[in-house]
Amino acid sequence: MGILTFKLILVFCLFLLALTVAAYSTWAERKVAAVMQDRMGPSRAGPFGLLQPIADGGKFFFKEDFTPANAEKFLFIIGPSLVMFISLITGAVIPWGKSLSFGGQSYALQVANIDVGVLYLIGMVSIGVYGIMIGGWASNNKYSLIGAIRASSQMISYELAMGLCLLAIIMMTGSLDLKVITENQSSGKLWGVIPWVSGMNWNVFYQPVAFIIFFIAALAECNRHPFDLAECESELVNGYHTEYSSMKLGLYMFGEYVNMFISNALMVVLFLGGYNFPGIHWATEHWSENTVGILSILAFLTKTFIGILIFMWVRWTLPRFRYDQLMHLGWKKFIPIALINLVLTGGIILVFEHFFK
Amino acid sequence: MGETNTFIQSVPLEYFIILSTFLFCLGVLGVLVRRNAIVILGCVELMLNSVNLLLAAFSSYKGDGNGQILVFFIMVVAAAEVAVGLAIIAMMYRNSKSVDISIFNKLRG
Amino acid sequence: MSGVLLALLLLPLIGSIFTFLWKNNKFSNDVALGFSLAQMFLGFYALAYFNFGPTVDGPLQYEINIPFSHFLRSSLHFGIDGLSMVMLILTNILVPLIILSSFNEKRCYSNKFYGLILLMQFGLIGVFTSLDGLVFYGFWEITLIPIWFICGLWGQDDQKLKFTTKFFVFTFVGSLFMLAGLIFVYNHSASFALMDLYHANLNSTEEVFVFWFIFVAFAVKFPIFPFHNWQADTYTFAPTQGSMLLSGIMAKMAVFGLLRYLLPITPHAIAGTSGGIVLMLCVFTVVFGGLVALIQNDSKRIIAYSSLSHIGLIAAGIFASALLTLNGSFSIEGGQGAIIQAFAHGINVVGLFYCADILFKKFKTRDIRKMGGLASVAPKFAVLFMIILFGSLGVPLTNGFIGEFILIKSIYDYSIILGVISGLTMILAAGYLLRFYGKAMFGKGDESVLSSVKDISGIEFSVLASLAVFVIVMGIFPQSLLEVVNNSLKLIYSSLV
Amino acid sequence: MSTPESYIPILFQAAVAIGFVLISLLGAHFLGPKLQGTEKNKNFECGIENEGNARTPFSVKYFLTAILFVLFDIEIVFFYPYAVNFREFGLDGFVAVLAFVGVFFLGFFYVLKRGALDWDK
Amino acid sequence: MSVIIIIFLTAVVALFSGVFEQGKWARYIGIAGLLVAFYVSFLPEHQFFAQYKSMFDFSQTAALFTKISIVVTLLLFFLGGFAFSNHRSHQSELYTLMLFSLIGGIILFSYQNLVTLFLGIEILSIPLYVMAGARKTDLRATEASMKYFLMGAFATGFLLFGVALIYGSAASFDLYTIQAFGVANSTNLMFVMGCVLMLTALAFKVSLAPFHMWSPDVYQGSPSLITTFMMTVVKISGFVALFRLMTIAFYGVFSEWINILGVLVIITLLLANFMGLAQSNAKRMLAYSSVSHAGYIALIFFGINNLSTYNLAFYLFAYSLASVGVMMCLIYVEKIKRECSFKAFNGLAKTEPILAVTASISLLSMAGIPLTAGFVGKFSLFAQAMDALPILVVIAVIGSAISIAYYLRLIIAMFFYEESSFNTTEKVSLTYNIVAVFIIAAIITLGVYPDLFAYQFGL
Repeated sequence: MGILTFKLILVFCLFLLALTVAAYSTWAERKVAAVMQDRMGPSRAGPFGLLQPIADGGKFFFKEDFTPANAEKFLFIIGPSLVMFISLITGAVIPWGKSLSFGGQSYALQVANIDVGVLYLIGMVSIGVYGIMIGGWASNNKYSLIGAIRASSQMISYELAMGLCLLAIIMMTGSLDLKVITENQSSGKLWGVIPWVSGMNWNVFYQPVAFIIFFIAALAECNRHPFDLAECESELVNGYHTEYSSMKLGLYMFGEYVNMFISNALMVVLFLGGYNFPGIHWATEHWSENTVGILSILAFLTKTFIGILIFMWVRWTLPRFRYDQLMHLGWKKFIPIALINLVLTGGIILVFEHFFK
Repeated sequence: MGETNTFIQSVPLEYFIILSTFLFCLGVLGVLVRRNAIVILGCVELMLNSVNLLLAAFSSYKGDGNGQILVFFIMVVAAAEVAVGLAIIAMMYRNSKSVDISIFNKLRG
Repeated sequence: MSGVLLALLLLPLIGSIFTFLWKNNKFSNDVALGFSLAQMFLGFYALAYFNFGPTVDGPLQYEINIPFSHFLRSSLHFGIDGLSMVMLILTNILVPLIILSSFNEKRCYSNKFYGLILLMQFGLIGVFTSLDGLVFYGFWEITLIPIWFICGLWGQDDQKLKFTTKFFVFTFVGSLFMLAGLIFVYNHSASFALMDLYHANLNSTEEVFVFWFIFVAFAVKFPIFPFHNWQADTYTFAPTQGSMLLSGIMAKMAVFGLLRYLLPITPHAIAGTSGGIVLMLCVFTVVFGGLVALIQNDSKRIIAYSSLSHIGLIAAGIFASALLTLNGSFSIEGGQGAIIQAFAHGINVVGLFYCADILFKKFKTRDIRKMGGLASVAPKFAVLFMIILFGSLGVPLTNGFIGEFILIKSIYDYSIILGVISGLTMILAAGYLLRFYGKAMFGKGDESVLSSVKDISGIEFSVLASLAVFVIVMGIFPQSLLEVVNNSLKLIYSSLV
Repeated sequence: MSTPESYIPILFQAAVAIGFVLISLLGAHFLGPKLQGTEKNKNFECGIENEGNARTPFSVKYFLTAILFVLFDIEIVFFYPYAVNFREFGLDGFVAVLAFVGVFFLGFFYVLKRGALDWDK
Repeated sequence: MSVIIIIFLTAVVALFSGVFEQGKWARYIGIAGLLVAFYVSFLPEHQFFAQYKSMFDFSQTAALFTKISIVVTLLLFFLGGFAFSNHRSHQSELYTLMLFSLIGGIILFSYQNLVTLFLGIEILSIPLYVMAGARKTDLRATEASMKYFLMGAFATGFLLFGVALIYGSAASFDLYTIQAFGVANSTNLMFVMGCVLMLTALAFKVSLAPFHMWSPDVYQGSPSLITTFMMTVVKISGFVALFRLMTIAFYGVFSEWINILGVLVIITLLLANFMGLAQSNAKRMLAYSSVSHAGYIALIFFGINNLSTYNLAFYLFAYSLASVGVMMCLIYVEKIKRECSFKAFNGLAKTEPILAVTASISLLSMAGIPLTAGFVGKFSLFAQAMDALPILVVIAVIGSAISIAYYLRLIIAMFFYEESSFNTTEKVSLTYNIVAVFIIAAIITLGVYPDLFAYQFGL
C-alpha cells in the first residue's frame, strides 16, 4: 500500500469520524442538557434516541433552501461553505495516533506531517472568521450583521491569547511540528524529578495557566457558551445565521461542532499528551505496533471526548457573559497573563538549562 | 530549508520574477485607476505581497536568509500601515459617509 | 589706518540700528542727519589722508582683511583705492543731503525710514569698499532690501507695490545671474579674493558665459536698454528720497561693478563680439532714453529717462575705452569720463528729483503741462534749478560738461559712427530738459496756484544750494577728481591686456 | 523535516471537504421545496416592516478591536521564530525579547488606559 | 543608537503622560528628552553598539544630521503649546508621534543596510500619516491624511520592489556589498531597474516633481506645526537617505541615475516655482516653495566632492530654520484668522513686529538673499553643481528668481498694508518671541559667519 493510498484512506476515515463526532455531539449535547436538567432528552429515534442526529441531518436536506431577496447571493452561499470547509481541513495536521503497520510498513496516523503544523492550525482558525463574517454580511439583516461582527470581534480577540499560550508550548518543545510536540510529552521525568510513569509527561503539568487560558479561549473561538454572544437568542434572534435555513444552516451548525471536536483534539495534542497513554513505552516494547496504534487512537479520542463533554458541561452550567465582560476577560486579563506566562516560561527554562545542565 | 530550496529551484527564477512583476503592475494599476479607498489599500497590499514573493524567491535562489527577514519586516510594516490606513478610512467615512477618494477636492490654492 | 575704513563701515550700521530703536519720531530725522554728517566728515578725513601718488603696494589703502569663511574660501576683505574713494565720497555727500531733503515731510514711522536710509548707506559703502567677490555680492544684495522697503512703504501711488516688486524681481534676477557667473569664476580660482578672481583660468567660451551672466546684473542696475523696463515706473512711484537713492547712488554701483569686476575678469569676452554688442546696446540706450524723455509729460519720468540716457553714455564710455585698450591703443579716457560723469550725474539727478518734488508740492501734480510761471514767484528756486539743469545738460563750466565730453571723445575714438550717435545725447538733453524747465517755470501758470505759492524754504534752499555749489565747483576743477582715480583706472585698464 | 510533498494529503482533505460541501448544498437545493413571494423574500425583522439599511454603521469599538488585533497579532507573530529557536539564542536573545515584551506591554497599557477597550463606556 | 534609545524613552514617557491625564507635560518631557539626546549626540557612540554596525552605524555624519534634526524638533516643540491649543485632548500623542518620526529620521541618517532603510522610512512615515489627520473632524485633514497615506504606501511599494530587484542581483542588503556589485556590474539590467525604482520611491518621499503632487495638498491640510515638521525633519531625513543610497550603494551605476535625477531637478525647479506663483493661499505657497527647495537640494548630487555632505547639512539646516520661521508666523495668523490666505497676513507687522520680521528674514533666507543662512547654503550648492552641469545652476537661478516674487507677496502683505486686521488683545506668547529671536539670530549668524556651523558640528 503506497503512502498516498494510506493517506487517502486516512482522510476519508477522518472525514467520517469528524462528521460522526459532530453529529453525535448534537445528540450528546441534548443528552447532557437533559441529564443536567433531570430530563430524558432525545429518546424516540432508536435506542436512547441514537438515530436522532441522522434524522436531523436528513431533515436539513428536505427543508426549503431560502435566500432573502436582497442578500448577496454568492457570498450568502460562500459563508457557510467556508466555515464547513475550514473546519474539515483543519484536522489534517493533527496526529491522531501513534502509527499503524500494514504489510510490514509503518504509517503515521497523521494526514499531513508538516513541520509547521502549528502555523497551519493558526492560519486555518483565522480564516474561519471569514465564514461567519461573510455570512452575516451577505444576509443583509441587522441581526445577522451585529451577530457576525460580535462573533468576529470575539474570535480575533481570543485568538491573541490563544496564540500566546501556543507560544509557551512551542518554547518548551522548540518545534512547530505537532508530532514532535506530542512525542515530547511521552517521555522524560515529570518536572525533571518524578520518573514514575511513561507517557505522562504532559505539558499541562508545566503550563497549567496556559492550559486554562487556552481552554477558555477555545470555548470562545467555537462561539460556545458562555461566549455565544454572536447568536444569543434573546438579543439577536439567531445571530449571524438568522437568515439561513436548510443545509446552509446545517453547514454552520455542523461546522461548529466539527470545530469543537478539532479544538479539543488540538488541546489534547498540545497539553494533554496527544495520543500518549500511561505506559506507552512499556506497551511499545511488548505489544505489536498495531495494538499500540489502536490503543493510542483510543487514548486520543477518549481525551478528546472528555474535553467535549466538559465543553457541554460548561454550557449548561454557566450563564452567558455580557459583551463587555467578554472583551475585558480576553484583552485585559488573558493577554497580559499569557504574556507574563510566556516570559516566565522562557526565564525558567533558561535558568534550568543554565544551572542544571 | 535545503530540500525546500531544491524544490523551489526546480521552477525557473524567471517565472517568479514575471509573476511578481505582473502582480506588482496589477497593484500599481489598481492604485491608479480605482477610486474606492479600500480597494486602493488592497492594491497597495498586493504590491507589497508581490514584493514578498519576489524576495522569498530570490532568498531561496541565493541561499541567503536575509531576504526572508525582510519579508518578515514587510509583513509587520504592512500590518501597521493597514492599521493606520483603515483608521484613516474610518475617519473619512465618518466625515463624508463615503470611501470614494474622488470627493477629495477640498484643498485648493 | 584701517580703523578709518572700519569706522566708515560700521557707523551707518550703528546709526541705522540706533535710529530704528529711536522711539521718538520727532527727532529721528535729526539723529539720522547727525549720523550721516559724521559719516561724511569721516569720509573727508579718509580722503585727506589718502595717498594719491602711485605707491609701492598699489593704490589700495586702509585695508582690512579678516578671514571670514575658510569653508567658502572667502574673507572680509575691504580696502579703498581711487575708484572706491570717489564712490565713497559721492555716497557720503549725497546721503546727508537726501536726509535733509526729507525734513519738510511728515511721514509715519519716520524713524524706520531714516533707519532704512542709513542701512542702505551701510550696504553701499560695503559694495564700494569690498575686495572679495562674495562679500561684494552680499552687500550688493543688502542694498536692495532697504530700498525696496523705502519705495514700497512710502511710495507715492497705489500702484507702488506693483512697481517696487517689479523692481525687486528685476534686480534680484540680475544679481542671481551675477552670482552664477561669480560662482563659475570662483570654481576656477583659488578663492573669492579679488586678485584670485582676476587670475582665474577661464577659456574664452567660459569667459563669454561669465561675461553675460555678470553683465545682466549690472545692466539691470544701470539700466541698459533691454533691462530698463523697471526703471521709469520705479522712479516715478518711489518717494523722492527713494528715487534719489536709486538714481543717484545705486546706479553707480553698476558703474563701479563694471570697472572693478567685469572688465578685469572677462577681458577676452569683451575683446570678442560681446564687447561690441554691449557697446552698441549702451549707445542705443543713450538715444532711446533721450528720445523717450522728449515725449514724456510726467516730471519724474523725464528725469528717469534722462538718467537712462546719461547712464548709458557712462557705460558706453567704459566699454569704448576697454575695447580701445584691448585693440592695442591704451586708453583710460572712457574710465575717467565715466567716473566724472558718474559723480556729476549723482549730484545732478538728486538735484533734479528734488526740484521735481518741490514742483510737485507746489502744483500738486507731476504733469508739466499743468505747471507754469513759477519763475516769477520763486526766483531763488528758479536760479538753483537752472544751475542744476545746466549741470545735467552739460553746459561748459558745469560738472556735466567735462565728463560728457571725455566720454563722447572716447567713443568717437573707438568708432566714429557710434561717437556721432552718442553725441546726440547733448542735443536731446537740451531738448527735453529745457522743455521741462520752460513748461514749469515760464509760460502761463494757473493764477490761483501761483498766488498762494511761496519761494523755497530754508531747508530746500540749503539742499539745492549745496548741490549747485558742487555743480559749479566740479565744473571748474574736474582735475581733482581725476587725480584721485587715475592710478586705479590705469591699473584696471592695464590689467586688461 | 517536511518536504513539499507532505502537503499533498492536505489537498486530498481539501478535495474531500469541498466535495462534501458541494454535495450537501446541491442536495438540499434540489431536494427542498421552493416557494417565492415578495413578503417572504424579505429579511427577517421580528415580523415588523423592514426599516432602513441593514448595513448600518456600527460602534467604532469593533473597528478599534480589529485594528488592535492586527497590530498585536503581528507582534505575536514575531515571537514564533524566536520561540522555535529560543534555546539557541540563549540569554542574549531572551534579554532582547524582554525588551520586545516591554514594548509590547507599553503599547498594551497605552491602549488599555486610553480606554480603547472599555466597552461599557 | 543611544540617541535613539533616549528619544524613544522620552516618547514613551510623553505618551504615558497623556494616559494619566497630564498631557500638558508631554511637551516639557519631550523638550527635556530632546535636550538630553542633543547632549548625547555630541558624545562618541558607546562601544556596545558596535555590534550592530552592519545594520546601523551612528557615524560622524549621522551625528551631524541628528543634531540638526533635534534642534529643529526642539523649536517645533517650543511652538507646540500654542499651535496645538485645539488638540488638547490628544496633544501628548502628537508630541510622541513627532518623536517617533524623528527616530525614523535618525535611522535614515545612519543606515548601512536596505532593511534598515526600509524600516527607517516606515518609522518616519507612519506617524506622519496619523499626524496629518490630527484634526479628526475636518474633511480637509482627512483628505491630507488619506492622500499622504496612499502616496506613502504606493511609494513604499516601489521602494520595496526596487530593494527586491537589487537583492536579486547583488544577493545582499548591505550598502557596501551592493556598491561593490554595482561597480563590477554596472550594466546589470535588474540592478539598474532596482536603482531607478528606489530613486523613484525616494523622490516621492522628498517630493521631487513630478512625484510631488501629494505634497501641496498634504501640507495644506495638515495642522501647521505638523506641516512644518514635514517640511523640515522629514525633508532632511528623506534627502539624507537618498544621498546615502545614491552615493554609496549606487555609486557604480552613477551614470544611469544622474540623468534621471537631472530631469527631475529641472522639472521640480520650474514647475514648483511657477505653481508657487499661482497660489493665493500662503500655506499652499509655502508647500510649493518646499517642493522647489527639494529641487535645489537635489543639486547636491551633481559634482559631488568631499564637502558635499557638509553642504547638504548646511542647506538643510538653513532651510529648516527658515521654514520654522515662516511657519510660526503662519501658525499665529491661522489661529487668529482661521485661514491663511495672503490677505490674512495684511498688517501683521503692525501688531506683531517680531513675528513679521522673523517671517520676512526667513523668506529672504529661503530666496537666498545674502547675509542669511539660506544664501550660504544655496551658494555652496550652486558652486558645487556649477562644476558638473552649469545649465542646472542656470535653471536653479531662474527658479530662485521666480520664487522671490511669491515670497515678496507675503512680505508685502505683512508690511505694506496700513490697516491692521488683527485683534490686538491676542498677543503671541513669550515663547514665540524667544523662538523668533533665536531664528533671526541663527539665520543671520550662519549667513554672516558660516564657519560657525562647521566648528560647531566638528568639521
